Amino acid sequence: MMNLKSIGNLTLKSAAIGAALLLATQIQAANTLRWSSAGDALTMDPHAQNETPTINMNRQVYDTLIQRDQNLKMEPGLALSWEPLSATQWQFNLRRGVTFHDGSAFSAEDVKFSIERAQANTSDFKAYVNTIESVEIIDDYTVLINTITPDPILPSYLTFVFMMDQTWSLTHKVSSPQDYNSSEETYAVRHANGTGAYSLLEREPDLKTVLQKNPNYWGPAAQIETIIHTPIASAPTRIAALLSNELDFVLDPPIQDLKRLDGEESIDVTSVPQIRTIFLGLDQGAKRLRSNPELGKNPLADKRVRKAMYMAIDIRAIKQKIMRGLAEPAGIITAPGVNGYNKALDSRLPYDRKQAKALLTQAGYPEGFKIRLDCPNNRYINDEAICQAVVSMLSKIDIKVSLNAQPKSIFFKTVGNNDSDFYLLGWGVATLDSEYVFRYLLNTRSDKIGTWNRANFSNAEVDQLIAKIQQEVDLAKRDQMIEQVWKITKEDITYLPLHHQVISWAMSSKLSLPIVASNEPLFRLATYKK
Amino acid sequence: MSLIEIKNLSVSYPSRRGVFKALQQVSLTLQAGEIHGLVGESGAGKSTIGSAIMGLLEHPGEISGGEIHFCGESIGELSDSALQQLRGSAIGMIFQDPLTSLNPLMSVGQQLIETICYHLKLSKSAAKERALALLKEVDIPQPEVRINQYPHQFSGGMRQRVVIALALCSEPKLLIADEPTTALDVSVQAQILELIKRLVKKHQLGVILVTHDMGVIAQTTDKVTVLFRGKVVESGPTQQLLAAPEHRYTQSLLSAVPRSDKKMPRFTQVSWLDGAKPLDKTDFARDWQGENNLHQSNAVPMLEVKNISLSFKAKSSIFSKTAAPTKAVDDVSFTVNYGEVFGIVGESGSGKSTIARLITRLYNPDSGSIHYRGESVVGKLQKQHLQNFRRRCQMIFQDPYSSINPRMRVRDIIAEPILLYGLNDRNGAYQRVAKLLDYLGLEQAAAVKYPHEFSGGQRQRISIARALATEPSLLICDEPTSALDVSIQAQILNILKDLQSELGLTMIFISHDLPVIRQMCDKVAVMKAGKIVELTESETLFTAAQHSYSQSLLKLMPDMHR
Amino acid sequence: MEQTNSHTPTAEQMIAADNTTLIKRIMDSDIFYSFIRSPLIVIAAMLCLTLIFSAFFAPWLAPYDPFDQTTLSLWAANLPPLSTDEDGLFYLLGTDNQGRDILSAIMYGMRTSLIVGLAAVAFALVLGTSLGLVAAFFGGWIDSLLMRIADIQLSFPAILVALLIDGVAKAVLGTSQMESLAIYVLILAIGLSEWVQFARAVRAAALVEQRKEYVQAARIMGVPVPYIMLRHILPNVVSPILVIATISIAVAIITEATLSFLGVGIPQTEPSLGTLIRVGGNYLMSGEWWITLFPGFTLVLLVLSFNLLGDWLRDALNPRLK
Amino acid sequence: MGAIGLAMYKYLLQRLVQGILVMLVVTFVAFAIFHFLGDPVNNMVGESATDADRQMVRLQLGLDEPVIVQYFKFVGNILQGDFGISYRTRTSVIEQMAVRLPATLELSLVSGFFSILFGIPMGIYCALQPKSWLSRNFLVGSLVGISIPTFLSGLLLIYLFSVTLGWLPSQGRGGLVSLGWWDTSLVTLKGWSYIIMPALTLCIYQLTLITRMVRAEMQEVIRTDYIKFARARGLSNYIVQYRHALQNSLVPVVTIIGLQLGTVVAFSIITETVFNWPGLGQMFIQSIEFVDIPVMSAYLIFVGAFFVILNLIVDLVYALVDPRLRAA
Repeated sequence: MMNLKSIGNLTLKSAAIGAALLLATQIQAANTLRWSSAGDALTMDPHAQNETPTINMNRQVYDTLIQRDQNLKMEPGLALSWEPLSATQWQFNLRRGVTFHDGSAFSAEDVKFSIERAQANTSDFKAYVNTIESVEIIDDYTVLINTITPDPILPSYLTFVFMMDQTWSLTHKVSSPQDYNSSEETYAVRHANGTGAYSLLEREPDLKTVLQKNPNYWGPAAQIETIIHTPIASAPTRIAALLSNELDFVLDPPIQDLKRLDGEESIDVTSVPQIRTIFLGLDQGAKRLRSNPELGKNPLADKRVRKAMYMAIDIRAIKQKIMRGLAEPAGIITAPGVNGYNKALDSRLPYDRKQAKALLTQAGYPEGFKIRLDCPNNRYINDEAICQAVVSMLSKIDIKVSLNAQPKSIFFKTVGNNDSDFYLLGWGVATLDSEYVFRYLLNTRSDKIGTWNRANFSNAEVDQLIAKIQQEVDLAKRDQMIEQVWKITKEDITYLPLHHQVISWAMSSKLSLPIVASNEPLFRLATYKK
Repeated sequence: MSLIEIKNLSVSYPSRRGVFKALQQVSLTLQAGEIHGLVGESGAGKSTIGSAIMGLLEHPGEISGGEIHFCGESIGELSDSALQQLRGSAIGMIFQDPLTSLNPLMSVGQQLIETICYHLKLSKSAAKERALALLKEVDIPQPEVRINQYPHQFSGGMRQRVVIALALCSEPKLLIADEPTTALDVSVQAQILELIKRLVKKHQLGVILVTHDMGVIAQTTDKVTVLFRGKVVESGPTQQLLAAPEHRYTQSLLSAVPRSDKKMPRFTQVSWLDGAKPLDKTDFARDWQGENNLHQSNAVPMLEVKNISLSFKAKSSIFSKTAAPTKAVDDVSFTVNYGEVFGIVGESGSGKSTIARLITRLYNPDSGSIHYRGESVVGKLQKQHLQNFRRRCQMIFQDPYSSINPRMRVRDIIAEPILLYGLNDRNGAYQRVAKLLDYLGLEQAAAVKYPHEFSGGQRQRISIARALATEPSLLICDEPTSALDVSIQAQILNILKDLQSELGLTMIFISHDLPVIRQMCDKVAVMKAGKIVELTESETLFTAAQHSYSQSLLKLMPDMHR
Repeated sequence: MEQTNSHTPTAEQMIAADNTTLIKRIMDSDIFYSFIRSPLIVIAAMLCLTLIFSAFFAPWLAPYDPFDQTTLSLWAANLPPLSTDEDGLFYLLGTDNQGRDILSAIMYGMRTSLIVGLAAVAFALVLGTSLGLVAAFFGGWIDSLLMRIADIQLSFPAILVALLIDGVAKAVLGTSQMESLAIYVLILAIGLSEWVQFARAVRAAALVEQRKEYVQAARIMGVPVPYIMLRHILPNVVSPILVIATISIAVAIITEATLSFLGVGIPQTEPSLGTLIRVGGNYLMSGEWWITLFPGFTLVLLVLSFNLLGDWLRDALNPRLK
Repeated sequence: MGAIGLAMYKYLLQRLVQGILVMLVVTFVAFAIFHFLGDPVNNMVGESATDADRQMVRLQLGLDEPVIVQYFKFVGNILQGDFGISYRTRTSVIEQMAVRLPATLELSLVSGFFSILFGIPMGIYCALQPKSWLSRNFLVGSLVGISIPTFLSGLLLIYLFSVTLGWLPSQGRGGLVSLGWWDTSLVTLKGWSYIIMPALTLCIYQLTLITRMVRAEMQEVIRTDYIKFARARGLSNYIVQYRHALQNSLVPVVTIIGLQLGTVVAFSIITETVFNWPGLGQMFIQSIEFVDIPVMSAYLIFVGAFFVILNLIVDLVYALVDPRLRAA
């Protein structure tokens, strides 16, 4: 009897434990946002990786001096106000009474420390702060930033420079970003101490990141207690999890699934044009094609060939069939919302296969030629499918394209090593200013500038204009020069623009979360509908 | 009432190629305390009778007619479970191979106790006592220790005793012994047969003893039934039947058994059995292009083996504790003269086959020398010399089923050595194959067939043809007939005798079978544990053996003529 | 010496075919009898032959050439089965996201899958069989070494080995060469992960054969070692090789599909079944099920038919199960 | 049971030495990959890094040192349990593996358990009733099972049970209860709801294998003399089949099951990817995609070590079960 009873007790107990666990998860669910995307943040060190998922996660925990609202307008962050004192000096007035998650106060010391940390050799954000000469502390809540050369877009760059706590960093020996040579992981990789609306509660790289509401946040308090992020690499699995109510929000639903998701009562889909343009790069500077050296020359150096390729692309079909309508055909390689974008510039050459063929014949390639197209397969929306379509379209004017689609890590290596004749690339504009496009994609390539100009385009006039743009503080004059650069390169057909990417978010219909064109969710603005 | 009575039993195995009748209208009776021998050649159906009684016919075999009465009860009418009760409790059975008859994962005691408990419903301790008593009864020394051991710790003979003990667990009335001693050496065989005889007397057991060995029949059984192709040929009291066989088959079968009491010039042919053309005498000499040993000078012996030894090191086997080398051949010397048949006799493991493999260079001796016509044939040799030796020294193996490549046509098997030594081109070789087939009584059509289309005896002839193809002067026969039925054995031995007498072919004849040795050999070496214990003229050995081991072998040899 | 009188008439009869009466022999053999008696196996064999036939004659049988980029129209993409596009072209099984006819893509894809599968198995067979024979014949340290390598290889299953080789090849060859060599790398990778099966089976069978007296007879004659291995031992160990080969083809096709699914296999421009399934898998949740399910179903049928045949062969060629 | 013989110690020692040799080779392969496989630098620096940045990272990683120095460092580090830092997430690889290990082991064990639970009875049944309708179905059914690639069956299961029916969670690992550093999903019903689909998908291959193996072994054993003899002794079918035949068939089966469990771990690569199961296989796939070499080589070494350990256990079990090995 005793035995039976004790067994009974045991089952009761375990049932109780089970119930408690179930209950716990349900309570958790009520004020929890479970979301997923294909990849996880690589690190919680805010200066170690300049990469979207990493910045996304860090932005919930860390703040910047200047931040962007849901419409990408700059607004005061940890700095209440800022103004240029001269062409090379900016003053920042800091917010008072802000504390880090560990309770210590935020002050000018931390600003100086953080900017210098971002300038460190091991930082991945050097490029954003390399115009800064020094940071001067005036008092606890005022700093001066001196730049080497005039830098009109410094505020834009500063929206990416996260503020860390100097004391915390020194205590945990993370005064500079991760050193590659050390064989131990640094404290900041899994731990964070920011001033953001959420604090980091739990972090298992690639598995799970749990954020908890920061009760002492300086801004309007966040509504949702807990944010749980689980990366799910496989898109169908991610969607299945959303459909079976295991997730509340998916950052990157595949566009072919949007129609179905939208049709579900419990799921909402929102879309917004992203600040990212997808285009094809053509190396016009090479002597001969790497993928077809037998040809003996580089057909891409001939503008007629570039134009022919441009006109052979049926962008409407790509938009309808591959992008399911969620893309805006592009005429220049920057998107609406970026300073310097101009609707008039953003017009395409017509799709005309006959004329394309004629141009190709004129250029001396009536039989076409062979070339390889390098393409990422996990970077942009339907990137590989777009490339396949391009291959097929170009084949109709007898350009025989072989497709080399690879994961982004390998793809970027290929293009970065200047090993590609023809590639698909997307360029987002972090600073929302055309200069960001020019300095990476259009300036003649050198170690410092034009680093992603793998078209090997070189135009002295453009280079001069870019140099001026970078220092011109008179915005009207500057905008004029920007337009000129766009006109020259558009005329040259340096790149073949395809479309401006449109991003879509899928979320539980109970959740309200404003979509942001930068594809960075701001969870502090999320609420559950009552 | 007789213990078992079989009336007109027929067993058939239906297959897609028609029904194979394993037994046709077989009748026999057995009384308690009687040993009834079933004898016949392979395919005679003698084992099928045992299986039929036990109800253990292999699929798809079925009893197609007749009745079996056990103690007056018809077995055919019993249910499966009743039959199962009958097995073990009233009928016991032992099989040919003691090595595979015991479950390797259970100790001997566990197997005994399990069976005893199952049939006699005894308590565990009582069952253990009975198990010990049984082990004692079958003469297992130290039963208290042995009972906890596993089968692999027993020798072959000991295992067969355990098997018998297991069969006796529930005091059966009938014991079916299917070739119980075939896998054992002569000395062990005698002991096991003795044990069975003793048990029969003590327990008034009825025993059906299935065997192919006339010697065993003669020495053990009270009655005997001779079977041929599923039919009873003749049946009667053993003494009477052996002394005066009535049926022609029995007569020829008996005459084919090698005699141990005197040397005969030739064996009586039982050729009507094999379907081959009659082989009275073959004229080998007419077309023999090889050397004829009859005309050789005898200055040097054909083969001189001096002090050879060979040890096998247990090769880093996971089972061996220490790698103590076992001496397979230990300081052996002998000479073989031209035209002589040199016999080597011994029990299994005595090293006799190893000697054949040493001479044919499959093994290299650790020490000692072997000279063929005065020239060493050990170690590295000149290519020419080596090829000559290989050509002149050929071997015939024991197992006709594995000694020729089943994937090659007969003509290619026989032609292979001819082509290998470049004695002829392909056409010439095939012509020679045709002649050899003719000599050995095989049809010409055999040339394009594959080995599986031939019987064991025919395969052994193919094997001989291959050995003769290169016109050897020394033929080594390693148990050439021990896998064959007596009638076939007689044919093959006749062929070998003819070869020898007509060509004066020198032979080394290895066998465990003393009567065969007596019929075949001029000189004999008796081997035990790697050593030659006695080397003498064949006739001398059988009339006046000197060594005690030779004497005991001779004494234990089952013999129907004694 | 132990005697193993394993007399195997079925296998012998099958292999030992006399040229003149080959068909008669086959018709008369036990294995053919067993074949004709099991309807499932007959169906599997017919299915297998049909699939292989339609794969290898895809250029003549397929309604469209899915690899001909010039005829591909993006406007015909994502059509469901039994639809007709703007140009009036009919698609029995629908089209994929590039406007390729699914039926034609399956036929061509199956060809790629089969080529990879067969070539990988051929490679594994030659490598495994020769190593198995060498290990069995020479024994000693050669045997130990080879079997130890086999052990290590076994601890890394096919997928893992293939992933590694693919990764290494990618690094060594560079991306540009990798594309044209992808299929060879894949064959090498899958083949390398399958050879152990052959080596072990051949070694085991050869060890048994080698103890048989016909091999001793050949050695006494002084037949050269390679000749003994090839002429005497090899033909006698064909049955296990045959069985393993059949099953290995199934495994190789699945491995190729899995690798392609993981994105390290055949490039998407000339897709294998695995690639088709991978690409189509992205459209499963959106309701365009035909893009992934038809190739998936074909793959299952193809693999299943090989598995059924191999499984049946294993039993039919096993002398002990007669 | 009898005393463990010297022979067995020797046998086990021999296996141990072999295991160490295997590990040496595996380590070497892992190092070779580490050293020769591509240039990790490009994967570590961002899209906008300069060539100078790249060179600096190279120096920091020690990739400019001689190969032999790098190899010694590599082995030395492994012996201290240091598998380095992931190139990608820059977290300690060993910690990353420790977190994921329970997931993979539980998945493998549950799947192994399923395959044994169903495989052995099915195998026995198929061997004893070769002609029955059910055993034919078992055999053909299991062939169908292994003919469906895991990634396809996984997707279809998700579609059916999670999306359409909503019975089971589609991905991940939930209902976890922490037992020290080991988070288990096996003690709650919820945990089981997460593991059941991946485990079933994973077990199909092993299930088929075990069924077939048990069947084949059993069919062979049933033909042996000692089974015939056991029948001739009148022992009941039950005793003959389940005590004598099964026991003898299972000895070789145990060996292969043990080794198969090793391959289950590696097979889980695909299952984990499809079900987003947070295990080592998923980690490995990610590391391949990103050429994250420390993770790749650590995983290799893990699989090798797991296999070697399993092998040793199997050898031990084998030695204990088989009296021919056990006896002195």
